[in-house]
Amino acid sequence: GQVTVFAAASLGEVLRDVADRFEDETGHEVLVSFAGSSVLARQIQQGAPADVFISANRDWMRVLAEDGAIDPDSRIDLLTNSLVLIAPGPATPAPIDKTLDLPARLGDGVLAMALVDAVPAGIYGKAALTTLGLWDAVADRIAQTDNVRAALALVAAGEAPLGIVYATDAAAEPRVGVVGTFPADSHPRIVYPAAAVAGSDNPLNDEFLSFLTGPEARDIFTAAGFGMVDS
Amino acid sequence: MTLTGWLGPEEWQAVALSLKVATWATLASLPPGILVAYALARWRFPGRHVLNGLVHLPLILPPVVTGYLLLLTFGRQGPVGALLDPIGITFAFRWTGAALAAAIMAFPLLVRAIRLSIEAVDPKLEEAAATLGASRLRVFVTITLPLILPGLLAGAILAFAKAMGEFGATITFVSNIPGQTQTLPTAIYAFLQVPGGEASAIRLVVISVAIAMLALVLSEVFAQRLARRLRQ
Amino acid sequence: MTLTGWLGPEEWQAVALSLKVATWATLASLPPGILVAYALARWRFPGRHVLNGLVHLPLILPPVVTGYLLLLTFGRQGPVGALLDPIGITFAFRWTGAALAAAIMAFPLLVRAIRLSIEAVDPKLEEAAATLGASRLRVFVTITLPLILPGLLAGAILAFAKAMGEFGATITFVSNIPGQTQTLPTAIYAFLQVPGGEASAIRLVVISVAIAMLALVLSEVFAQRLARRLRQ
Amino acid sequence: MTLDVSLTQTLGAFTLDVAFTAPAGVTVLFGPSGSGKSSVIQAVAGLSRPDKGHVKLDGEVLMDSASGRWLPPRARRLGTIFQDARLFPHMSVARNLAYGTRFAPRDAVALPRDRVIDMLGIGDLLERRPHSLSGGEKQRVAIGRALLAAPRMLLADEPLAALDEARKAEILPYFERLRDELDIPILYVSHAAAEVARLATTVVVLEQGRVRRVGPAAEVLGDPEITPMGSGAAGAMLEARVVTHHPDGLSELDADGLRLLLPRVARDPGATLRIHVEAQDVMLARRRPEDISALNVLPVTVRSIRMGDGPGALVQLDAGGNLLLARITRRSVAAMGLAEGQEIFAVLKAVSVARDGVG
Amino acid sequence: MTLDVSLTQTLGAFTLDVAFTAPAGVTVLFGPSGSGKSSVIQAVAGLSRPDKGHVKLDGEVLMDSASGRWLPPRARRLGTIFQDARLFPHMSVARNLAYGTRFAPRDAVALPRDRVIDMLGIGDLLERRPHSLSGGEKQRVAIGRALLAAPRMLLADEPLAALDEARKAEILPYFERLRDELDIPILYVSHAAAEVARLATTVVVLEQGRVRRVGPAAEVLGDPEITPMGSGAAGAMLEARVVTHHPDGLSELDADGLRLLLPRVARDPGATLRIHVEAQDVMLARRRPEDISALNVLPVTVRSIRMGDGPGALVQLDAGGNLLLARITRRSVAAMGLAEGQEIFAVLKAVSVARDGVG
Ligand SMILES: Nc1ncnc2c1ncn2[C@@H]1O[C@H](COP(=O)(O)OP(=O)(O)OP(=O)(O)O)[C@@H](O)[C@H]1O
Ligand SMILES: Nc1ncnc2c1ncn2[C@@H]1O[C@H](COP(=O)(O)OP(=O)(O)OP(=O)(O)O)[C@@H](O)[C@H]1O
Ligand code: MOO
Ligand SMILES: [Mg+2]
Ligand SMILES: [Mg+2]
Repeated sequence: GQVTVFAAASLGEVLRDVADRFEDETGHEVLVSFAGSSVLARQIQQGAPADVFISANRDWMRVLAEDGAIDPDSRIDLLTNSLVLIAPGPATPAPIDKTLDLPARLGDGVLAMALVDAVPAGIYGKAALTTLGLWDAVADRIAQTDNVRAALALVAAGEAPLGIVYATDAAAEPRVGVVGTFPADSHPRIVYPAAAVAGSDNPLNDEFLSFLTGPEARDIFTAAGFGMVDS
Repeated sequence: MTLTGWLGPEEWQAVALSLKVATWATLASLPPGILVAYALARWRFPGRHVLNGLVHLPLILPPVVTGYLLLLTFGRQGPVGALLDPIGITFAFRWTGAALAAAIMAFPLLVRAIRLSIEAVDPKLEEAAATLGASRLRVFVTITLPLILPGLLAGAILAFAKAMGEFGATITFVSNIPGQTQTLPTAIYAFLQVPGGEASAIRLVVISVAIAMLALVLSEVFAQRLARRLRQ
Repeated sequence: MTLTGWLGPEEWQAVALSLKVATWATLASLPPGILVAYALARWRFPGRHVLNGLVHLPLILPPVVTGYLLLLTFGRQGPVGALLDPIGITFAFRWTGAALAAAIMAFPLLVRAIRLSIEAVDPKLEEAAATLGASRLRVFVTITLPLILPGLLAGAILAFAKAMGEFGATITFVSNIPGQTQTLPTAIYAFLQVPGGEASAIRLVVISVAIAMLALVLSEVFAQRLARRLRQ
Repeated sequence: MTLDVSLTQTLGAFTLDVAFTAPAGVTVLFGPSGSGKSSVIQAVAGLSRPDKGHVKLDGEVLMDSASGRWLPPRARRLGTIFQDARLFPHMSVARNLAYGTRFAPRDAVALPRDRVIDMLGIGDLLERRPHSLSGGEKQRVAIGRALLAAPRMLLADEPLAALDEARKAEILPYFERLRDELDIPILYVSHAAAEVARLATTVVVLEQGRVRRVGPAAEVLGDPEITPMGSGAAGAMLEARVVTHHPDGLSELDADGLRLLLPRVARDPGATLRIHVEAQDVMLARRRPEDISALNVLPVTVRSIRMGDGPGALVQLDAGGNLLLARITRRSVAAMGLAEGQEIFAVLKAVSVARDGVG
Repeated sequence: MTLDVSLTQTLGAFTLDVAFTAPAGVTVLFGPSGSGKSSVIQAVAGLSRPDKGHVKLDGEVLMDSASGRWLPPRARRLGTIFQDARLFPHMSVARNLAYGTRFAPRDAVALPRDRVIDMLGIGDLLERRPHSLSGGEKQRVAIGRALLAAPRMLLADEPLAALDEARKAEILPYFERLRDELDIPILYVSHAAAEVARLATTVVVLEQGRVRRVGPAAEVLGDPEITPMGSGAAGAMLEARVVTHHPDGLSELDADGLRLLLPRVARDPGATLRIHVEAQDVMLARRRPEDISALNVLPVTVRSIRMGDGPGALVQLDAGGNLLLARITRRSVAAMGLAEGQEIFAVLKAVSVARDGVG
C-alpha cells in the first residue's frame, strides 16, 4: 500500500526518517510532499490526493476542519516545538526575558524571522517578543523571510546577528548557536496537528497516524528536538 | 562516478520528471504560442492589447499567485477542472499539471520570441505564395513556419529552460509529491528546507544548469546554422 | 473610493517601493544589458556561449537558489559584499538589494530583447558612419543606439514587468523589511499565507497587474510609433 | 482571353482611377514613376482592395464592388511576377518551381514542367538555393514558378527593373517567347521604353493614376503626341519576316515590302519578329545618299511633322505602309524644307537597331 | 593627390590581385559584375582587410601589410558613397549632412555647407526624413554627407546603379561638377558605359579580380581592343568648348577645331565640357552627304579598322586630332573600301549625342 502525506516544510528531514522507519516496518510506501502549510491546506481544499496532512499550526487545520476537508475524528495534536533566539557560531547564552537588550545585541544588524504576520514561526516569534515587551524596540529591524529555514540561513551565513527559529531548526544547523529559549508562556503553544484527509479512504491512514504517535516515531521526533503533545 | 551512482533514486526520478515536464510543456505550448504570436504580429483586432497583456501576466505575477490561480481554475473544484475531470483529464497534482504550470510560466517568453521572428518574415513572400494558389493555412505551413524556424527554436529552448527552472507556480499548483510531481526545482527546495541538505541541493542545481546550458548552446548553434541556410 | 483609501499605508508603501525597485532595476541593468547584448550579437569571442549561458542562469535556476547565491556573494560576509561594504555600497537588507535581485532575474529577458534589435540593425549603416569619421563608441551612440530604441524600450518594459513580479530571489536575498524591502509580491505572498488573506492579496494583485499592463501597452504603442518613424 | 479592368482606389494622397481592357498578347502598363502601375497590378492580383470597380477575366468576375464579389488572390490563378523575384529562400529552385503546381485545379491545363524549364534555361539550377542565384537567374525561376501554377494570365510588375543591362537582355527574350509561344495573356508593367517596344501588343499609358491612352503598341508608340513622355520609347515597331541569313553575319528581313539588313537575328528564315526602330536613330535625306556606311536606306513619305518645345522635331513617316518615326532637329526640318506628303529617304544604321530592338 | 593601391585578398573562391595608381580627377573602376570592383573599394575604405598589399594616399600609408600599419575607416577620411545611399533613417537630412562634420579634424578644409547644399540642390530637403526621399534625392544627400565630412578623397561604389534612367540622368551631373569644381580625387565604380565615358579621367578595367588595363579615359575607351567588354562604352570622348547658343535651341561647340551642333547644353559660352560619342551613333560616308538631317558632318581620317567576330567592325578615326570611333558592319567596310589613312566623313546626328552623352 501507499500513503501520501502533505507535511509542513519545517518537518523536513525528521518526517522523512519517520516515514522510512514506517516503510521498513510495514513494507508500505510513504510519499511525503513538503511545502508551506498554507500551500498544502489550499491544495487539500482543492482536492489534493493527500491521505494525511500535518500542519505547522492549528489555524490552517481549523480552516480545513470547518470546510469538512479533514476527517475530524482522526485529528490529533502531534508535536510541540519551542522557539529559540540564535546567533552565528557558538553563542553566549543569555536569559530571554524582559531584560534582554535586543537592540544592543543587534548592533546595526537585523533580526531574522519568518514573516511575522503570515508564517507560523514568525507569528509565534512576534507574539513572544510582544509579551516580553521587546517588540517595539526591534519592530523595524526585522528581516522577514518566506519560511523559517531562510531565517535560519541568514543567521548561519552571518548576515543577521540574531534570529528567531524553532529549537529543532537550531539543533540541525551547526553554524548557529542558541542564545536562549523563549519562555513557553510568552507565545501560544506551538502545536503540529495531524489528521486524515476527508475523502481519503486509504486504509493505511489510521496505521500511519498511530505510528506517528508510537514509540519509534517518538524517539526520532524527540531526538530532533520536538516535543510530543501527549507527554 | 556514474550519474546514477551520484544521484539517489528519488533525485534521479526528479531529473527524469523535470525533463518530461519541460519537454511536454514546451511542445504543447508551441501550437498555441505560434497562434498567439501570429495574431499579435499580423492581425489588428480590438482585444490585441488585452491579449498581449494576458500572455504576459505570468511574468508579472508572483509565481505563487499564478499557481493559486491555476489551482482555483484547474483544481477538481475549479470551473475548468470540474469540467475536465469527468472526461479523464486531470491537471491538479499530476505531472501534467506541472507541465501546464511550466508551460504557462514560459508562455510569454515563447510568444515574444516567435512574434519577433514572424515580424521579421517578409509579407511579400506570403503574398507571392498566395498568388500561386496557396490558402492562408498552406502559406503559413509552407512559407512562414519554415522561415521562422530559427526563432521558433530559440523561443522553444528558452521556454524549455524556463520550464526546467519553474518552481513557485508548480509547487503551488501540483505540490511536491516525489515521483509524481517533484521536479528538480521542488526537489532543490525540499533539500534547502532540510538541515544539511545543501550538498544535495547543489548537486541538483548543477544538473539542472547543465541540462539547460546544453539546450541553450545547442539551440544557438542550430539556430545560427538554420539562419545561415535561409539568408537570401 | 480613492486608491489611498483602498490601500492601507503599509500596502501603499509596498506599491511605492515596488515601483522604485522595478524602475531602478530596469534603469541600472540597461547599460550592462546593452553591453552584453552587443557582445553577443556582434562579437565572436571564445567565451561567447559561456556568457550567454551565464546570462540565462537566473531563468533556469529556481529563484530561491538565485537568491541564496546572491546572498552568498553580495551579503556582508560574501566576497563582493565585503568588498563593497566599506565603500558604502550595501545590498543586503536594503531596497538596493531588492533592485539587484530583480535586475538579475530580469536580465535574461532584457538582454534577449536588445540582442535581437541589435542583430536587426544593418551593419552597413554603422560602416557608413565609420567612413564619416565616427569612432566605434560614437557609431554606437549616434547610430546603433537610436536604431534599437524600439527594441530597447520593449526589453526594458519586459524587464520592468518581471521586476515588479519578482519574489523568490528577492525575499531570499534581502528578506522582507516593511518600508525597506517589502515589495508588492512579498506583501501578496504574506496575505496568501494566512487564512482569509485572499481578499487583500487580490487587491494587491490587481494593482501590480494594472501597473505592469499599463507599462506594456504604453511600450507597445510607443515602440510602434518609434518603429514607424525609423522605417526606411 | 480578355482582362477587363475598372478601378477606383484612394491611396493616401494618390487616386487611382483607371479602366481598360487587355486583350490577348502582352498589355504593357507604361508610365512614369508613381503613375499607379503597381497599384493596378496589386488590385488585379487581389493583393489590394479597390474602393470601387471590377476586374473580370474572360467574363469571370474576379472582383466587383457592385455585387460585393471578391476572389482572394489564391483563387484568381493569375501568375504574378514581382520586381524582386520573391523566391522562397528555404526551398531549392526545384521546390520553388513546384510550389504552385499542387494548388492548381486538377483540370487546369498546365504547361509541361520540362518545357518550362527548358524554355527558361534553368535546368542546371534545380538543386540550387535562391540565395546562390544571380539576379537574372532568380527572375527566370520566378517566371517558371508562376507558369507552373497553371495561371490563366500572367502579371509582371517591372520584372527587369532590378537587373543591370546585361541581365535585362538575358531575360527579355523569355518574355517574348511567352508572348509568342504560349496562349497566356500578360499584363506587364514597365517604364523602360525598350521593353515596351519589344514586348507590347497593347500599351496602356498611365499618368497620375489615370489612363492617358490605350491602344495597339505600334499605334501608341508611334504617336508623336504620346512619345515625348518616355522620349526613348519614341519609335516605330515593324513586324518583319526573316528572309535569309547572309554569310557576313547580317540577316535580311522583309517588313511589308521594306528590305532591312540587320546583324544576325536568332530566328530561322520564315519566322516573324518585331523590330523597334528608335526615332533618334533614324536620319532623313532628301536624296538617296550614296557611299555611306548605313545599309538601310528606305524611301518614305512624310506623314506629319511635330515640332517640339526644344530644338527637336518628330517626323512621322510612311514606309511602304509601315509607320516610322524620326527625331531630328528643327533646324534640319527647316534646312531640308520638309513638308507633309514629301517623298524622302530614311537612313538606318544596321547596328543601331542591333542593340536591343530586335525581339 | 594620388591614391596608390596594391592589394591581394582571397574572398571565398575569388582572388583579388590588383595594383593601380589613381591620379587626380575621377578614376573609374570598370568591369563586369563579380570582377572585384566593390572589393577594391571596401579595402581602400578600410571596411575589409586585404591579405597583402598597401593603400597610400599622397604618400600617407593608410594600410600596409608589410609594416602592419592599418588605419581604421574613421581615420582614413575617405568619403564613401554606397549604392544604397545608407542614410541614417533616424536623422533628418540636415542631421545626416552634418554627421561627418563634427568628426573632421579642425584644420581640415571643408567645403562650405551652403555651397554643397547648393551644388546638390538639396536645400529644400533639409527637414525631411530619408524614407520620404526619392532614390535620386537620397543619393544626392549621401554625396553631400560624404563631402561635408571634409574627405581627402571620395569613393563611390555604383552610386547610380539602383536608380532608374531618369534618376541617373539627374545625379550624374553632380558627379561631373564634383570632378570639375572640386579638387577632391574620386574613385568611382561603375559597369555602366555611359557613366564611365562621361565621368572618367582615368579608367581601371578589372576582370576576374585582376587589372586588365589602366589608362586615361579617352585612351582606354577608344581602344578597340578593350571596348567589346562593355560594348556600349565604345566611343570617343571629345573635350569641347561652348562657342555659342543658337536661338533654335542648338548649341555650337568647338572641339579642337571640330565644329559641333548639339541640342542646347546647360553651360555658358566659353565653358569646356566633354562629349561622349558612342561608336554606334557614328555613320561614315566616303563623300560629304548633302540634304540630310544630320547636322554634324566631320572630315576624318581612318586610323585603324578592327573587324569583330560578328557582323560588326570598329573603325578608329582621327578628327582633327580628336579620336572618334565608329561601329559599322563589315559589309559596309567592304562596300566602302575603307582602308587605313583614307580620308572620309563621319556623320553624327545632333540628337544622338543629346541623350546622355554630354557632361
Ligand atoms: N498604400 C499606400 N499608401 C499611400 N500611398 C500609396 C500607397 N500605395 C501607393 N501609393 C502612392 O500611389 C502612387 C502610385 O504608386 P505605384 O506604386 O502604383 O506607382 P508606380 O507607377 O508603380 O511607380 P513606380 O514606377 O515607381 O513603381 C504613388 O504616389 C505612391 O506613393
Ligand atoms: N566576403 C566574401 N566571401 C566570399 N566571396 C566574396 C566575398 N566578397 C566578395 N566575394 C566574391 O568576390 C567576387 C567579387 O565581388 P565584388 O563585389 O568585388 O564584385 P563587383 O565587381 O563589385 O561586382 P558587382 O558589379 O556585381 O558589384 C564575387 O565573385 C563575390 O562573390
Ligand atoms: O513549516 Mo511552515 O508552514 O514553513 O511554518
Ligand atoms: Mg511600381
Ligand atoms: Mg559591386
